[in-house]
Amino acid sequence: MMIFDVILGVGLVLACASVYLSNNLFRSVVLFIVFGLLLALTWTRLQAPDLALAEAAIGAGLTGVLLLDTLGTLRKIRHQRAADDTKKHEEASS
Amino acid sequence: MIRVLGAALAAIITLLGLTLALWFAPATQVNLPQQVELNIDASGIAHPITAVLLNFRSYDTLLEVAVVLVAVVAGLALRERGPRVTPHERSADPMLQALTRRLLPLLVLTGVYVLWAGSYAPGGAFQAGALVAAAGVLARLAGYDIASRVDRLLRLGLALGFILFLTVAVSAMFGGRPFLNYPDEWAGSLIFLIEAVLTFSIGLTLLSLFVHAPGDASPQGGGDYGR
Amino acid sequence: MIPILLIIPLAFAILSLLLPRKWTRTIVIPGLILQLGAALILCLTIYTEGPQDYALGDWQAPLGISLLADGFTVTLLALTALIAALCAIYALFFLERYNREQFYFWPLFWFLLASLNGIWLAADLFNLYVGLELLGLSAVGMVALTSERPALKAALDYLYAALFGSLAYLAGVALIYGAYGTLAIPQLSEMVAGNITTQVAVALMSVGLLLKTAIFPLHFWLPPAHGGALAPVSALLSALVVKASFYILALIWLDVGALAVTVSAAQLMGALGAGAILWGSWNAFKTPQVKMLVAYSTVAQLGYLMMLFPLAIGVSEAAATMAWQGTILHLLAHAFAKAAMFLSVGTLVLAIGHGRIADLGGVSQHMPMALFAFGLSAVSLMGLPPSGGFNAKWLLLQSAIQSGQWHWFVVIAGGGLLTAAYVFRIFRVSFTETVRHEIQATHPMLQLSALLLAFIAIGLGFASEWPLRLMDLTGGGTP
Amino acid sequence: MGVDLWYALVGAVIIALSVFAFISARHLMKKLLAFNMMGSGVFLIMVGLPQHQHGVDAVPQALVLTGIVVAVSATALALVILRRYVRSGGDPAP
Amino acid sequence: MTNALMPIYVLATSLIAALVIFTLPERFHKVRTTFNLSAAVLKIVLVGVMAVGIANQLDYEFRYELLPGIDFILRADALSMLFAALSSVLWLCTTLYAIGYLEDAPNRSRFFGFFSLCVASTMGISLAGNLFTFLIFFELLTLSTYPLVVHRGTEKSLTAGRTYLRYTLGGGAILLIGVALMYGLVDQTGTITDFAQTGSMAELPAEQHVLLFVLFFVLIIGLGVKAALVPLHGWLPIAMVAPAPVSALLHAVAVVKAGAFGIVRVIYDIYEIEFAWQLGVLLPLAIWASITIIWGSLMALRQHEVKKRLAYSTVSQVSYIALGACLFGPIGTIGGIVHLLHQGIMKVTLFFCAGNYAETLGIHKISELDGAGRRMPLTSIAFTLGAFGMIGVPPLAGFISKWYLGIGALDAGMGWVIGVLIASSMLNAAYFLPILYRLWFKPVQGPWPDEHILAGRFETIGLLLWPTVATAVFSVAAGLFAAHMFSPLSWASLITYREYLP
Repeated sequence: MMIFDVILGVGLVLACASVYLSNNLFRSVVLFIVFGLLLALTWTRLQAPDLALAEAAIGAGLTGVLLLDTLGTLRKIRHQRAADDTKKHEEASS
Repeated sequence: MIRVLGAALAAIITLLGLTLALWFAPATQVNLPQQVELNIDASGIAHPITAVLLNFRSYDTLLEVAVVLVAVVAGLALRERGPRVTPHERSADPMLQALTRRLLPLLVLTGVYVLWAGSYAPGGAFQAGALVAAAGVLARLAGYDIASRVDRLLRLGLALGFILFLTVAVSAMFGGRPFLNYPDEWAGSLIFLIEAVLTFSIGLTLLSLFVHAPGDASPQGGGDYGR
Repeated sequence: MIPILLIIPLAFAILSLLLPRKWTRTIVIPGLILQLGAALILCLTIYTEGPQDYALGDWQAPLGISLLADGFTVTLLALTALIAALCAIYALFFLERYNREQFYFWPLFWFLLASLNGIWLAADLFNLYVGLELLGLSAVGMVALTSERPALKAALDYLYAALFGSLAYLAGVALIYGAYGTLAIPQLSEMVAGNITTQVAVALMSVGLLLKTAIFPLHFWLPPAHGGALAPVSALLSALVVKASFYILALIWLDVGALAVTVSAAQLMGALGAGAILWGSWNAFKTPQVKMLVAYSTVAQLGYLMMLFPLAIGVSEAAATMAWQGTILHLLAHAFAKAAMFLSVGTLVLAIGHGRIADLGGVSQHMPMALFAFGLSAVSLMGLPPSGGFNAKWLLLQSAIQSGQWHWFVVIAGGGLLTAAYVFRIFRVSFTETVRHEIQATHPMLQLSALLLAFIAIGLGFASEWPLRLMDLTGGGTP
Repeated sequence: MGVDLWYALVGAVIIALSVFAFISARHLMKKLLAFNMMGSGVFLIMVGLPQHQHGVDAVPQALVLTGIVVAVSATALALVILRRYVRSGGDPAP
Repeated sequence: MTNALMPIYVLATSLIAALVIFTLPERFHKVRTTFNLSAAVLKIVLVGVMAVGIANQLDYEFRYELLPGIDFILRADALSMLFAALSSVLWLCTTLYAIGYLEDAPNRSRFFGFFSLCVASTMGISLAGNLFTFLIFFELLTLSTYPLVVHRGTEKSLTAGRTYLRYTLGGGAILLIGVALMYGLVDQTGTITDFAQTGSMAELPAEQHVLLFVLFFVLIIGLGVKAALVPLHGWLPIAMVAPAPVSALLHAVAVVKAGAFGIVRVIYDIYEIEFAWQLGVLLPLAIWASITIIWGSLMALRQHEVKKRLAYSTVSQVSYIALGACLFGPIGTIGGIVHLLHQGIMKVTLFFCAGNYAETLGIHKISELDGAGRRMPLTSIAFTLGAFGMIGVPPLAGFISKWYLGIGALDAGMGWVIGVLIASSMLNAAYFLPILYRLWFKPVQGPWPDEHILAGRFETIGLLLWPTVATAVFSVAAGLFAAHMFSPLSWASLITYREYLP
C-alpha cells in the first residue's frame, strides 16, 4: 500500500463529506462529479480498469450531466414561480 | 433534530458493523476467479469481465437491460405533452457549436473503440453506450435534435438491444440447448453483435431519459398539467 | 421448461411496447393464458417429479446462475399468474378512461410480472438484487402513471425507499460474497456460519428488505403509494410486490443465514410485526379515505407475515412446520383478499367519483357485487371462517401453542378484532340509505373480477391442503 | 493492510456518511446524491473485500458494472419524476 | 354414497338459495319468492328423510380433511336433527312471514339472501360433527346476521349493529381461543373434539383436569355471548331494532339457539356429562344459568316496549336449556333439550304477533295494546297461547319443559332449581299476564297509533297471519301430542338415551 492510496482514500471520504456539508446544491453536484473522478482513479488502483472507464463515463459523466440539467430546470421553475407570485401579488394589490 | 440524531445513530451503527464485518471476514471457501479462468476459453471471449457479463452471468445482464428499459418506459410515460421549446436557447453559443462539431465524431469513435475492445480488453457495451449518450447529450445541448420525434421508431431503437439479446437467448432453446446458451463456435461473434446493438440502445435510452425529462418551459395552453 | 415463465412476460413486455396502441390490449388475454398455462404445467411437473433446478446458459452455479423450482416457488408462480390475470382483466376495463396511462401500463405490467417470476425462481443472491430493482422500478413507474402531484410524490417516496432498501441488501450481498466467495443460495446454505461478517450482512439485508416490505416502522412509503395508485396497480402492489421482498427475507433468515440468526433477533422481528398490526389497524381505523384504509390494512396484514420468524426459529420442528404453513397460507389468502379488496374499492371510487368513507352511503344498493366482494375479502382478512385467512390464523395459533409462545398467541388472536374494527366502518356506511352522489355506470367485469378473487380467498379455506402439500416438496432451497 | 481492504474500509466510511446524509437531508436532490455515493461505497466493498481474500476477481467487477448501470437508470428515473413533480407545483425539499 | 352426501344436500339447499337470491336482480320478486320457498320445502323434506333414517340407526357423515390433522365433518345424529328440524320448519314460516312483512320494501334481494345464508349457518351448526366445524359455522352465523340487524340502515340500527358485532365478534374470538387451545393442548389427534366419540376425555391424565376446567369456561364464555348469559346478553335487547322476522329468527332459531346448542354439545359430546359432573363444571354453570333466568325475567318486567319485553324474556328462557344440560341425569337432559325446540316455536309465535301489531296497527308499546284482542283476534289468541306456554301452563309446550326440568333437578340432587323454576314462572306470569289483560279486557283508547293495514276479510294480510297461527298451533301440539313418536319430547328422549347409553 502506497501513500498515494492513503491520500486517495482520504480524498474520497472528504469529497463525500463535502458534498453533504455544502449548502449550495450546485456546488454539491460539482463535488459529486469530482468524487466520481476520484473513484474512477480508485478503480484503477483496484485493478479494475473497466470500472474506471464506466465510472468516468456513467457515474461521474452521465449522472453529473443529468443532475446539472435537472438542477438548472429546478432553478428556472423556482424563479418563474417567484415571478408569477409577485405578479399575482401586484395584481392583487393594484 | 430527532431526524439528525437518528441519522447519526444509524450511520454510526452502520460504520461499526461494516468495519467489524470487513475486519473479521472469514477466508472464502470458493474461488470463483479460478473457475472463470478455467472456463474462459469456452466462453468465446478473452476478457474475463465481458465473459462474466455476457456469458457466465448473462441472465443478470439480460435483467439489467430490462431495468434500463423499464426506467426509460416509465420516463416516457411521464413525458409532457404539448409543444416543447426546441431547440434549446443555449444553441446560440458559438463556442459550444464549435466544440460540439469537433468533439462529437471523437466521442462516437471512442465509443466504437471501447465497444470493440470489450472482447479482449477493458471496455464493453455499457461504457460505449454511455459515450454514445454523452455525444447525444452534447449534440442536444448544441441544438441538434437527434432524438427522433417519431415515437414508434424511438421505442424500437430503445428496445432493440433487449430484443436481440432475448432472441439469441431463446433461439438456443429451439436447438435443444438451455436458455441463454450460445452455440460454441459462434459465441464470440454473437456476443459482439449483442454488445453492438446494446451500445446503440443503451446510448439512445440514456439520451432519451435526458431529452424527454420534463423541462422548464411554462405550461402552454394545451398542456396536461391539470390532470 | 422453467425459463418459459420468464420468457413469456418479457416477450409480451416488448410486444406491448412496440405494437400499435390498439394491439396492446388485444394481446393481453393470450399472454395471460400462456402465462397461467405455463405456471400450471410447471406446478404439475414439480408435483410429479419433485424440485428441479436449471442452469442458465449451461453454466453451473456458482460460476453461472441457476433457477430453482420447488413446491414453494411454483405455488408463488401460480399465485402470481392467477392474480395478475384477474387484475389484468380488471385493468382492461378500468383503464378505458385513462388513454395515455393505459398505453404505458401494459409494458410495465409485463416487466413487473417477469421480475416477480424471476425473484421466485432465483437461486442467486445478486440475481435477486437485479430482480428487486426491476420490480421496484416497474412498480414505481406504475404508481407514477397518472402524473398527478400526490401520485408523483408517492412514487418518489416509494422509489427512494426501494433504492435505499436494495442498496442495503446489496451491501449485505457484498459482504457475503467477500466472506464465502459464492452467490449461489444452495451452496451458501451449506457453508454459512454464525460469524460477525454474516451477521452484519444478514442485518443489512434485513433492514433493506424490511424497508421494501414496508414493515412497521419502515412502512411510511406504502400507504400513499398503494392508496394513491390506480386500482389495478394498487392490487398488484399489495398482493404481490411486497411479498417478493418478504420472500427473500424469509429465504435469508430461515435458509441462507439460518445459523447466523438468533432467537432474540427473531423475537424482535415478531415485535415489529406486532407493531405493524397495531399501527396499521389504528391508522386504517382513522383514515377518512377508503383506499387509504385498504392500504393501511396491508401494513397491518404484513405484520402477520413477520410472525414467521419468532414462530419458526428456535422451536421444535413440528411448530416450525406449522408456522411455515400458516405463513404461506396467510401470504396466499392475503394476496387474493387484498387484490379483491383494492379492485372492489377501485370500482366504488370509479363509480361515485371520490373515496370519502363518510359519503359512501347507498352504494350497497347500486353495486352489490363490488360490496359483496369487499365483504368476502374482509372475512378472509379478519381471519373468520370459512376462509384462507382463517386457516392461516389457525395454523399460526397452533404453532404458537406448540412452542408455548403465548405473547404471539395473543397478538394473532387479537389482531382479527382490530381488523374487524376498521373493515366494518365500510359496511356500516354502505348500509345507510342516504345517497349523496351520482353513481356512474361501470362495466360489470370490474365487479366480477373482484368477486372472483374474493371467492378464491374464501375457497382457499376449503382447499388449503393443496398448496400445503405442494409446499412440502422442497429441494435445496427453503426448509 | 492491503490496498483492497483499505479501499473496502473507505467504502464503509462512505456508506456510513451517505446513510447519515440520506436520512437527514431534506432536499430530494441531495438524497439522490447520497444514494449514488452510497452505491459507490457498496461497490468499493464489493470489489475490495473479495480481492483482499483471493486477488483480482472478475466476477464482482462485472457485478459492480451491472450495479453502476442500474444506479444510473434509477437516478435518471428519479430525476424525471422529480422534475415532473416540481413542475406540477411540488416542493423538492419537503 | 347418498348417506355421506345427505348432510351436504341439506346444507346446500339454503346455501345455493342464498347465492341465487343474491344474484337475482331486485325486481324479480316472483322468481325469488318461488325459489326461496321451494328451497325451504325441499329442506324440510330432506331433514324429514334424514330424521327417519336416524331413528332407524342409519349414519349420515361427510368428512373432508381441511388442514393437516383437522377434519371438516358434517354428521347427522339425533341431537342435530332436532335443531335441524326446528330451523328448517321455522325457516319456511319466517320466510313466508317476511315476504308479507317486507312487501314493497327496498333491498329485498339482500335481505332474503342473507336470511338464507343465516339458515345455512344454523344448518351447519346443527350438522357440525366436531368442534372445528362448529366454529366455522358459528362465525359464519355472526357474519350473515349482521346485515339483517342493520337492514333498515337507520342510525339506530347501525348503532345496534355495532353493539351486536362487538359482542358476537368478541365472543367468537374467545371461542376461537378456546377451540385452538383445545386442539393444541388437549386434542392433537382430533378425537376428543369429534362429537361422535364421547368419553375419551375422561381418559386424560389427572394433571390436565385444571386445564380442562378452565377451557370449559373459556368455551362457555365464547358460546355464552350468543346464548345471552348475563352479563354477556347486552346485544340482544338492542338488536331489537331489526325487522320483526329477523328478531323472530334471531331469538327462536339462529343466534341464541346456536349458543345454547353449542353449550349442549360441549357438555354432552366433548366433556361428556359424567366427566363434566366429576370435573365439577356443571354446578357453576347451573348457578350461572339460574341467575340469568331470574335476571332476565326481572328485566323483562321493567320494559314498556313489546319487543324489548320479549327480548328479555328470551334471555331468561334460553338459559333453561343450559340449566337442563347441567342437570346430571336423563330427565333433566330431556327437559333442557326439549326446551330448545319448545322455546323456539313459542318465541317465534310471540315475535310474529308483536310484528303483526306493529305492522297492522303501529303498536310498539305495551300501553298501546289496550283492546287489541277484538281488533286482531287470531293474532291475540296466538299471543295468548305463546304467553301461557312461556309461563308453563299445562298442557302447553312450556309446561312439558318445566316439568322435566323440575323432576330432573330432584333426580340430580339439585332441589334448589325447583325454586328457580317457580320464581321464574311467577315472574313470567307477572310480565305476560298484564299484556293479556290489556289485550282482552281493556277498552280501546282512541285510534290506533298508526294503522296502515285495514281489516279486510282477516284482521291483517294473510302472509302475516297464517305463519303466526301455524306456529301457535305447533306450540299447542307439541304439548298435547307429547307422547307421539315424532314429537319433540319423544325425540329428546331418544337423544338422551343415546347419550346416556352409548
